[in-house]
Amino acid sequence: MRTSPSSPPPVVPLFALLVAAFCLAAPLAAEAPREKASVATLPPMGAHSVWVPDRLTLHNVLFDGDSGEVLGMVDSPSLITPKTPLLVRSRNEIYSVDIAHSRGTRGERVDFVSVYDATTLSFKHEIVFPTQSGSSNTSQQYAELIGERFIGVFNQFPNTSVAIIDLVEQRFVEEIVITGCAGVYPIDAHRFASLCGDGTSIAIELDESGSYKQLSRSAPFFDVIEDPVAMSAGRSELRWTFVSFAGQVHTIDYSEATPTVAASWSLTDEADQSDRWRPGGLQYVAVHRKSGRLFVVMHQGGPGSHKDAGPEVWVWDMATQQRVSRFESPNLTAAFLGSFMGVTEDSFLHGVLNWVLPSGGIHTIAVSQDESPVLFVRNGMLGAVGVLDATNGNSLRSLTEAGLSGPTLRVP
Amino acid sequence: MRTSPSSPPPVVPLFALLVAAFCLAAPLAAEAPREKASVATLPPMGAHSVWVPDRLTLHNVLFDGDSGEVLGMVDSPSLITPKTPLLVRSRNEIYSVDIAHSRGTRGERVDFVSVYDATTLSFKHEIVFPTQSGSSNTSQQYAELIGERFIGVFNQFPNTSVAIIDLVEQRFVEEIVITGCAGVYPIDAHRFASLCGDGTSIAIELDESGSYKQLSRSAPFFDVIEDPVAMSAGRSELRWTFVSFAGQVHTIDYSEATPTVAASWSLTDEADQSDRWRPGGLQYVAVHRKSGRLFVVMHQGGPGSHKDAGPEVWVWDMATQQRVSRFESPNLTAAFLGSFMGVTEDSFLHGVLNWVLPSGGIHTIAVSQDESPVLFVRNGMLGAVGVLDATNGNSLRSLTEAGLSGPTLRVP
Amino acid sequence: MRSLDEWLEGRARAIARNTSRRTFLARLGGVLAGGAALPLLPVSRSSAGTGSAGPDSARVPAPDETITGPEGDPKSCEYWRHCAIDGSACACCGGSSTTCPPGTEVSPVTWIGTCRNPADGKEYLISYNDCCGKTFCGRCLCNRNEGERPEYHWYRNNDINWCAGATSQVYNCSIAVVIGQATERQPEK
Amino acid sequence: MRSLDEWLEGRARAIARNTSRRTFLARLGGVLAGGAALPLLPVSRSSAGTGSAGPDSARVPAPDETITGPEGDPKSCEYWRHCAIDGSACACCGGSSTTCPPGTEVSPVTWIGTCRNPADGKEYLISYNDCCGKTFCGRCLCNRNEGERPEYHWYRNNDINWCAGATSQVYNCSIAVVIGQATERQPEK
Repeated sequence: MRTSPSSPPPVVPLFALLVAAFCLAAPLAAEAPREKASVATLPPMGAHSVWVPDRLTLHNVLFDGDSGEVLGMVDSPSLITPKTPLLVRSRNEIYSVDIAHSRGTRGERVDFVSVYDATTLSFKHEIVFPTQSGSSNTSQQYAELIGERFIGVFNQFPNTSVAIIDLVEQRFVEEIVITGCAGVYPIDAHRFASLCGDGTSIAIELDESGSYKQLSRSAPFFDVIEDPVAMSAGRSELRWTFVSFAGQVHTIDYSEATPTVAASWSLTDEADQSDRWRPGGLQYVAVHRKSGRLFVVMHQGGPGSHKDAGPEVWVWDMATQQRVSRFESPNLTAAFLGSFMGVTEDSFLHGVLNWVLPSGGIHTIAVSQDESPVLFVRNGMLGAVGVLDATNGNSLRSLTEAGLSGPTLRVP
Repeated sequence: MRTSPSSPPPVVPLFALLVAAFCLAAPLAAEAPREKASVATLPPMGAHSVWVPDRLTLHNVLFDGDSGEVLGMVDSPSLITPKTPLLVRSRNEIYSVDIAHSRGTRGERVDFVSVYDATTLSFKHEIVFPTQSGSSNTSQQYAELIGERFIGVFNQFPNTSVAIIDLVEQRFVEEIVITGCAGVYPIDAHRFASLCGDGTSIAIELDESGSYKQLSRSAPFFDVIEDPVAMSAGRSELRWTFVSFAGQVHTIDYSEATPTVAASWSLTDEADQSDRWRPGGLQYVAVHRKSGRLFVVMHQGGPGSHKDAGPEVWVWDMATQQRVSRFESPNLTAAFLGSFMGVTEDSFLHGVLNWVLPSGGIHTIAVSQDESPVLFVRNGMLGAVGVLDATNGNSLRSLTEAGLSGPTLRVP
Repeated sequence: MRSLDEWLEGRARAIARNTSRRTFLARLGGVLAGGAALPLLPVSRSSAGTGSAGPDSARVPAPDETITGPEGDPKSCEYWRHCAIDGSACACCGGSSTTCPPGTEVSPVTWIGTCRNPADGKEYLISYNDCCGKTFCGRCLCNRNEGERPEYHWYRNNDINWCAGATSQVYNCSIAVVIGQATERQPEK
Repeated sequence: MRSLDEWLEGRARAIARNTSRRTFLARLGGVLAGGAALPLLPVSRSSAGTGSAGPDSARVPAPDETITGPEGDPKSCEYWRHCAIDGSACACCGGSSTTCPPGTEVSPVTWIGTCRNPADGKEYLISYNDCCGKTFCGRCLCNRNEGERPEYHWYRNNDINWCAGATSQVYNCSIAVVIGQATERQPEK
């Protein structure tokens, strides 16, 4: 480093100007302690919080679904879709499964879990692991907690596998190859399931240290050519409910050593089918555990429409297999554009926007698990998330300026 | 790594299905050599090419202004605004001054020049340097070629300085502190200028190896409090033309040892001033060297409006100091939204869009240096660039889907 | 003003439809078409190289490309070869329907679709290679999900970033290379 | 339908106005207000810490915050303290007008503006601290350029990423802390 030999520019005269300009007045009547810049902390995580990932900014924004306010953010570097953060309340930690390159989009790739304090959102440490986590558009069940101690990360290359990360020991445990299967569907503290191309589901059990112990496989319950089930699925205790492209519901019970398959049932009756109603979207299945309600985004389409947004969310009682409600999509286009225009949600103008602008429909839903649940709904290409009363579908509010693009949502 | 002991999923039956489905037919009449995937190379860089940076994707897109087509892209990792690539024809290399962190937006920061082959756009090597390059919104004159051998990189912390990178020796040479001054305005193979807070411009000379040799300073020519000049400026050989917020033109000649100041003149006459016309935008000054034409984005405003977009570009003959044209901004809002709607530019619908949608105006311009120059114009928040005939202001075409946001443009 | 309404509606439809255009491509290794051994793993390392297998000198049935309108335009999502594309069409990114943009790398593994050429009425096998190593092109986003399947049926899944099989795993855009003629359509609907 | 026209026009105006809202903040070190030595360099390393200097116990004239409408709303660009803000208002990002969002760091150097409180009619010195260390918040983008100056007059420039003076140089959002009362307006127009 070399200093130029020129005389320094005349900063002191400028300082004199500044002093003149910014001259502090003598104290007046109203006084208070001098304000001090500080850093906020998170309130206790409410039941109606939701993580909203954004592909362009590569972070997840934590919204309070009741107030509509942003509570905080977690950076989520990724190749395509940021994975949503995972919360473990007992350790008060948040985990983000990330991917970075040493030179932005070039250079050496590194896969790691970033660990954050769940109150301060400060970075604590990272756990680098040697496998390459899957990177896709929809990213359903790509990185999930297995109990409170482990994270399972779905890898696609050079083979489909699940990397086990021990969050307590802060180490990579091992890679479990699951050729022909995909996804991490947590079951309990030491087990997770996957969906397989032969129409079965496997359950993999880990030992105490997180290493592979054993595997069991269900009977085949779907046909991958004729009517496959989506990766998006709903969990209720030790059961996972999968929904097929054509609307068939398959519930698998993992409470026994071998996964058992319940009789399937159809989301749609003949009238629905003649109107071409079928499920579809990106993360389009959700389950409210206590009430046994199943929520599915529905649209009118046919083969190949399974990623189309839907204008409605239908609700079933899984016990009776009866549809109990049909919720209409709020106008997320209006919410998105309205926020850019500075139009408040209770204004007349917003009402007109709602009426004029066609709704883009819903790709993605997530439901809170409390006694008064809310249903979060988003369109993958719009930076606005709708909040519905999950008991009656009433639109409560919108979470606006929620990024630009993203296929997922997660209720912590 | 551990392989699960389960039997592999039934891939072979699926293979049989695939063979049945994808069965190749016997050769028919029309035959041709089997197509082969390959990688394109760039055509010779035309006079009407332009680099369009995007803040969200963090790359620069190279457009052909004549065809409107994309020719290629260079990744440009950065903190805020990607710096535009620098071309050296004699070595057929493109340089990008980049910033990356080891963990996306976290971890160790590294500053480096990425070197690309100008025909294949393949990465060749990088030159890491120890200073931290400036990172700002407008980024005017933040990283520039000094002759063909050196790049000067403007740094802001912990002091304003210019880092000299030797592109031939592929090494960082040294950091030259320029306290109170800003920007890299290339003069010749071994000199660059900066603008200073005392209203002067300094010229810094490097020795053969790129190290600091000497400095000279102009007389003061502007008042930073009353009417400062913008960082955006136009170059014509050994002269730089600076434009003040209120529209005063200051041309500095660096051909002698000490920079000399020409008499200033005003862009606006009394009628313009009473209509409150003044320059403004982001990169709002450009010069066509051979014709001596000065292009400035103009709007109607007052103090504090110097970053507002303008509805017009005005053109002056710098020799006579007379205004020769006023160009109207094309409707970049229509170009931007039209491309998303799939509306072609020569269609009736596009005409209606042009008529219905209000134009967002221009923040940024760049002019080609050939005999039939084009003027590129952009709004910093719209992913569309207008191409005008720089001789008469006629709108020739739009470069569409050009990212989402960026304050600069560069003609290679 | 009525037209404006229509555009807005069109735009909203486009938003609804295009979302999965942002999904990312996944295809069966081109090696299959060349009759090489079945890759038991998603990535057959032996398939590294450009997507279309077989000797360069091989002559194959050639499609008729004299098509007017979007079905004949490699920059259009309606281009006939794009019946199963998912991502940015490289013709809009500095490449063409068969060439990756300058400075990118052709992914060694691909998914294969079967598209009907409207000019000669025949079905062709299309290899959708990803171009990798530069960040997301973002132009001409296209997607169709006919026959698309979830990740457990990996060689029919178009969400996966197939650049994961390339040297650099950063996705830029996708090309659509004709590798032969098909006698029937794929079984997946 | 007339209203739609107006919205579109309003949106276009917003586009024109908001572009420089994406410019990034630059302020004079808060140290100045505390009467400490003039920093000869853009970053006074001695000023590290939170933006408002002086002992915590100091009592200063307090502005009247009982203001209705946007001028009283820290989430609004029209908030009275935002007369010289440039970037995302932290109140929309998990912070407030005086607190950075969880997990970020307060930039040690700031630029100071002079804003008039509409309730008590007095001018207050505002320290605009950047919050750093998480990627761009992107919400509630605000900007005003009155008195703003190019980079050679660095302590009046709002394009610079002032997080460059912090541990992490990644910009998240900006806060607006009252540090005192001013007797007159800044000289720059």
